[in-house]
Amino acid sequence: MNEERDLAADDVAPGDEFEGAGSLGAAVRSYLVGFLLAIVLTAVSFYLARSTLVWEPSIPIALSVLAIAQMGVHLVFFLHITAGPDSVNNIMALAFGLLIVMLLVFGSLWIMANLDHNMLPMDQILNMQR
Amino acid sequence: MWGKLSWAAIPLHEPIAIVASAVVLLVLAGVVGWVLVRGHFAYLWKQWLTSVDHKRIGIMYVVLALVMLLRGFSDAILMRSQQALALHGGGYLPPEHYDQIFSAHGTIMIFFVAMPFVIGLMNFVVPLQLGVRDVAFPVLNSVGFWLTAAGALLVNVSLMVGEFARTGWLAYPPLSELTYSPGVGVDYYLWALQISGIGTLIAGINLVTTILKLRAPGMNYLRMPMFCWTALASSLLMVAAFPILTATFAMLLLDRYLGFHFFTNEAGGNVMMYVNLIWAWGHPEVYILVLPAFGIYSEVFATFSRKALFGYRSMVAATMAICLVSFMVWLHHFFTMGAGANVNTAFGIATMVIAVPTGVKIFNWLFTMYGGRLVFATPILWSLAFVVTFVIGGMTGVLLAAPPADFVLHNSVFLVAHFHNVIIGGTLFGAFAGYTYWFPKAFGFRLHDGLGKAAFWCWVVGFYLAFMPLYALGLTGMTRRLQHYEVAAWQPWLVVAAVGAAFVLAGIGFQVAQLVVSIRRREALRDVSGDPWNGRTLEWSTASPPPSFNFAVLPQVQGQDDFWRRKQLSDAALASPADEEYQDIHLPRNSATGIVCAFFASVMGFALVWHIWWLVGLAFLCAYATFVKLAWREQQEDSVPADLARELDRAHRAARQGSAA
Amino acid sequence: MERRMLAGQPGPAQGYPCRIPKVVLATVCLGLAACGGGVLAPRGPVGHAEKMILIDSLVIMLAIVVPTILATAAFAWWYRAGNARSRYLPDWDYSGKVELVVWFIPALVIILLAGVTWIGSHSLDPAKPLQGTGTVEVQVVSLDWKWLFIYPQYGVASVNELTVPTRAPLHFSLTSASVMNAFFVPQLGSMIYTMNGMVTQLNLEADAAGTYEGLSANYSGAGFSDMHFDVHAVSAQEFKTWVESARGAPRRLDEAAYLALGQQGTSPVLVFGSTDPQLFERLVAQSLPPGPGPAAPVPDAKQPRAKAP
Amino acid sequence: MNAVAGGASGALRAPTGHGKKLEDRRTHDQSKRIIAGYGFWIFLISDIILFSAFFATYAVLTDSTAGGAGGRALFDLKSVGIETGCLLTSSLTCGLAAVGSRFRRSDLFQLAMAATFVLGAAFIALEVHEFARMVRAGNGPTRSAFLSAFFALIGCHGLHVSAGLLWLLTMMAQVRARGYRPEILRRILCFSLFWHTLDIVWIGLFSLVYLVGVAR
Repeated sequence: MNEERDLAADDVAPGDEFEGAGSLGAAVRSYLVGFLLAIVLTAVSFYLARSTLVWEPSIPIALSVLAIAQMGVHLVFFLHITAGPDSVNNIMALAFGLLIVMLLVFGSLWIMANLDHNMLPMDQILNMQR
Repeated sequence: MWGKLSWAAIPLHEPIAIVASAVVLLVLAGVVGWVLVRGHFAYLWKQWLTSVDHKRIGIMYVVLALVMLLRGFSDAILMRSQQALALHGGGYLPPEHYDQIFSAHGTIMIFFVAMPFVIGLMNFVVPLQLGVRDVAFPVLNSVGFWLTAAGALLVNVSLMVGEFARTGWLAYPPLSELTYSPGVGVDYYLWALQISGIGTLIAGINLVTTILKLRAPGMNYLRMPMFCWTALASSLLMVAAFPILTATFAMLLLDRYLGFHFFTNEAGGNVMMYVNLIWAWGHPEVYILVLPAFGIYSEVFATFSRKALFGYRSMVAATMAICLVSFMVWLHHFFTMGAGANVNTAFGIATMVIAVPTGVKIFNWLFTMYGGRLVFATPILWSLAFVVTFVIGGMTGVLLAAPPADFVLHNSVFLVAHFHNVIIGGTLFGAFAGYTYWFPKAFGFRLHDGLGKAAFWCWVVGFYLAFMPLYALGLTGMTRRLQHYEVAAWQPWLVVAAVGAAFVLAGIGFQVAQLVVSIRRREALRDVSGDPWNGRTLEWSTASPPPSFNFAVLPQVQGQDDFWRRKQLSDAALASPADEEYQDIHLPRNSATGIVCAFFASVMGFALVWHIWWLVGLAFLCAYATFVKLAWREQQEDSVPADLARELDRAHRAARQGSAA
Repeated sequence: MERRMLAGQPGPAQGYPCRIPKVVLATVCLGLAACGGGVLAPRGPVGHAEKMILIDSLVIMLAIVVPTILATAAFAWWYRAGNARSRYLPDWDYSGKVELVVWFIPALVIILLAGVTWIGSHSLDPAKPLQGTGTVEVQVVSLDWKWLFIYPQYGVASVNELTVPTRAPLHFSLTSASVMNAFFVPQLGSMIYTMNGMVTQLNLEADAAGTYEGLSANYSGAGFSDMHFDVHAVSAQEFKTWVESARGAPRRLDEAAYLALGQQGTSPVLVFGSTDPQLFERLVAQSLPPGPGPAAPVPDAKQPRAKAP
Repeated sequence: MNAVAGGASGALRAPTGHGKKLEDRRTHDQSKRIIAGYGFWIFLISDIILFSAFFATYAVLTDSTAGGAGGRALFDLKSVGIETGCLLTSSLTCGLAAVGSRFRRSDLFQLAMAATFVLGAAFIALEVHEFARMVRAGNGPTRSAFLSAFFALIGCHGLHVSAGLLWLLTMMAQVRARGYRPEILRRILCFSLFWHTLDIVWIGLFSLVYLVGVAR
């Protein structure tokens, strides 16, 4: 492994912002942009949930995508996580965490749905009586 | 005022429990009395109990593990003797008591023996191997240790006040729900593990941060010793898996305390979700335990073969592969719950896939020996026994990973034999190897070799005698956790297993003797070089026991096995640094936060078990106040002057030169 | 064991009393079979298949495990420090060839085993019906701490004893009145969990007459050790006779009888001549209460009865 | 040995690696800040996994209403909308507080922290009010597995926010009493990470629990 990259990765703590935002005004502005984006995304989500604009069965998907987008906004503008080389370690940790979250949530849903599916349905129990 | 607690909670009518409690209390009183009378308390408090030195905390973890090993093993003796006698309802333990014993045995051995043992070794060794002065969060490290100890304390209090769970070590509902377990046993279990679980999480976070963020200059990832890699993988798993356990237990607690319906038989509760979640934690847990042991074997094989570890990069890849895949296999613990063939197959095959990197590791250890110069000290004996034992355990594990085979072997004593095969043969042998290997580093003298070998042979023989019969019994259909049975043909096998347990007892006896004898003859066993095994990694480059700051000057790492490499070069490579390179060293100041917080956590756990609500609130407030007080502390660090560091360092270097000559 | 002898079971049971078998694997297998019962003495197609898979997998793995163990011993001995004839290669820590082989050997073994597992899991899925006609339905209920078997086709039921015809597919629908258990007849094959509010399924078949041991394989509380039962596999004719005689039994399995059975405790073998046909369905739908557990506080000092004032 | 080949082989002249240079460039406090931030980041990831376990349980148990009401009948989107507004705005004010501490502007810091506290407390008050309404209507957590999972999931978030409020007050007091010391700045960094993460978790909750629950 390249020594330089390896140790350069230590440069930034998560949540810290070292480039740009050199002045108070610039720092505040970045938070305001993030806030506006978040408000817009939230409003769209709330609107979609009760609207008929989107094909109904796809609403949960649309809401999930909007949620992911908004989480991204928060990560970038509030937590200052970037794809830059200075936060490789932060991103790696986050990716590991997300992988576990996905495994746990989708794994559980898959397993539990399959178990439910394999249980004997009530109508078959009724059939046995005959 | 005192909730559910009353004098009836003390098991006066149960001779075994009351005698055991009395013995424990007497020993405890004896130790405390000795400390007070001899005036050791101030030393103990200042140097150990409030210490935030990772080495001292590591040692205290191992002490906790060894003490709890005695407790957990006495449970094992009771179980093996009960089963040896229990044909047609024989035996001496009633089901209520026997059921508590096997539940306590599993809980203690996993959470309070295996976990503290490996965490203790990692705590002690990892910063030394990385060439740094401390872990990332020294005070939190102490908090983590003491919370683990608080959990252990609660489990043992249940022996004397109330009862322990009678549900098995994973407390499957609905048996563990209030309807079927109305006593306090399950509550002891849950609160003890919640408290120690927080401790484990802290330890995991601390180690991950230490390894990723604090390394000696030049110590890049692919120069880290193998043990650091496995410690990283294991700690990552702790961070990822323990929150799942916390959430699962929180749900069961809500069911029991507030009438929620997660896993009850009423109102739509679903027990299968508990089983699913507990194993989503439970399987990674197995690798949390065994990965550090793999790291220890890697160090031991390389050191005692006088050779670099074979296939280092393969080993790293295998370690990280195991770390990830271990999170994708948990369903194999409940193939027989009724999932369909596709799900069963997917998880069965994912499980078998883990055998590939594990197999690679085994072969790499073999080739590490190839072309070596093997010195048969005790650590490598444990490692050789591990290879033989673990491949057998791995084989039976792959058998159990095939759903059609699991359908007839699940929950049988075949399964019991399998996991003891991998946990004793894998984790415990590794922990013993590490204990013997790093003991001289920790205390400056070696453990007695002859007694160590005697202990080793007793353990190995005892292990095979105790568990091979269980494989056979499992194939005849004997299921686990039986308090008595009617099949006469089982009894001879169970008697053999009990004899095996007696051998293990002898092994433990030799270990105790080894410790006592070694301490008494410590001058004869003294190692002044700091490098008694001709080691390869940085921990052997400093004095034994290492000074509080580990390294007077941080090593400049230029390759793998840096210390070995320097030893091969020349005397100049080992020469002491120039005067100006020694600088003042800042070390975190000791803090009582850990032990005080853990005290209040124990009180809170006890109060929760017995529904003493005012005490719960009070203990919580006190714990919080302790933390705020820590935050308000004026002086965070103590400093070691450069002169002192230089003096100590030069003295050690001179001693090493002297012992080499 | 005596009970097993009663049914005039042919073959292996006569090897009893069991000698302690020799260390050799084959002898161990034979010895275990001779001990009667068990997974290695199957008496049905499911059990046979599972035993085959078990032994196949074991042999496949032994082919690599045994050489590994021997190599460990050999390397350790040959490269001991005192052996002047062995070569010392302190810097030999990498070989591309060896690495490749080292990854390939376990991978190939696992691919082979994974294939066996894939096919085996699908063909031996406990929920998959077996070939054949005249399937006998059995509804199984685990209670604290006894087993209830209901034969919906015949309107009879029994406790702690299961009678089935040989050479006919058996379809079990299983549930629990209280805590989890696992229904397991080692000589017939697969086990499966029983859980309250769920119905798991299991398909088995007995191909030889005899009496086999059945048990609960999932710990369920104080009376767990007593949750074993006899499975009588009898000819079709004898099964008919048994059903007729069962119908003559005076007991009726209705709600009251079920609630009585649900109390914690063990039970002798019982036969019910008639049943409430809705019973199993109501139990599964949870319109019957689950087993009460230790509802009446056991006079046990460890469970505090009253609050201290 | 591979790593040696890659590095400066052999020579043992004093510090060559970039590590030493970086060590010099970064001050003691800067590197401590990075370490503390990273450790807390790892903790937050473990916390997210904790939430995901509760969430998985909720997702599995959504239909286990035991004959009782489901999400569509129970969730009040107006109240959820206001709660969301509070928490979102508090994320902004928390960010402003971090900026205030960075530029040593105590007025900004204290004001923004106070605003964060008020918004967070309003969020908790609304949530408690919602819970009380549901419990009064007979839809408490003991009604069904679905409601158990719902209360546990949302309640777990609420507990986190409450703990955050306690922490927030402690930080305000510390800054007042001690000023911007490095260790206090580290704690402010961790606190703001914590607060923003709770907001991210809430995004998941209002989208996947409330909105999807109503849309289903």
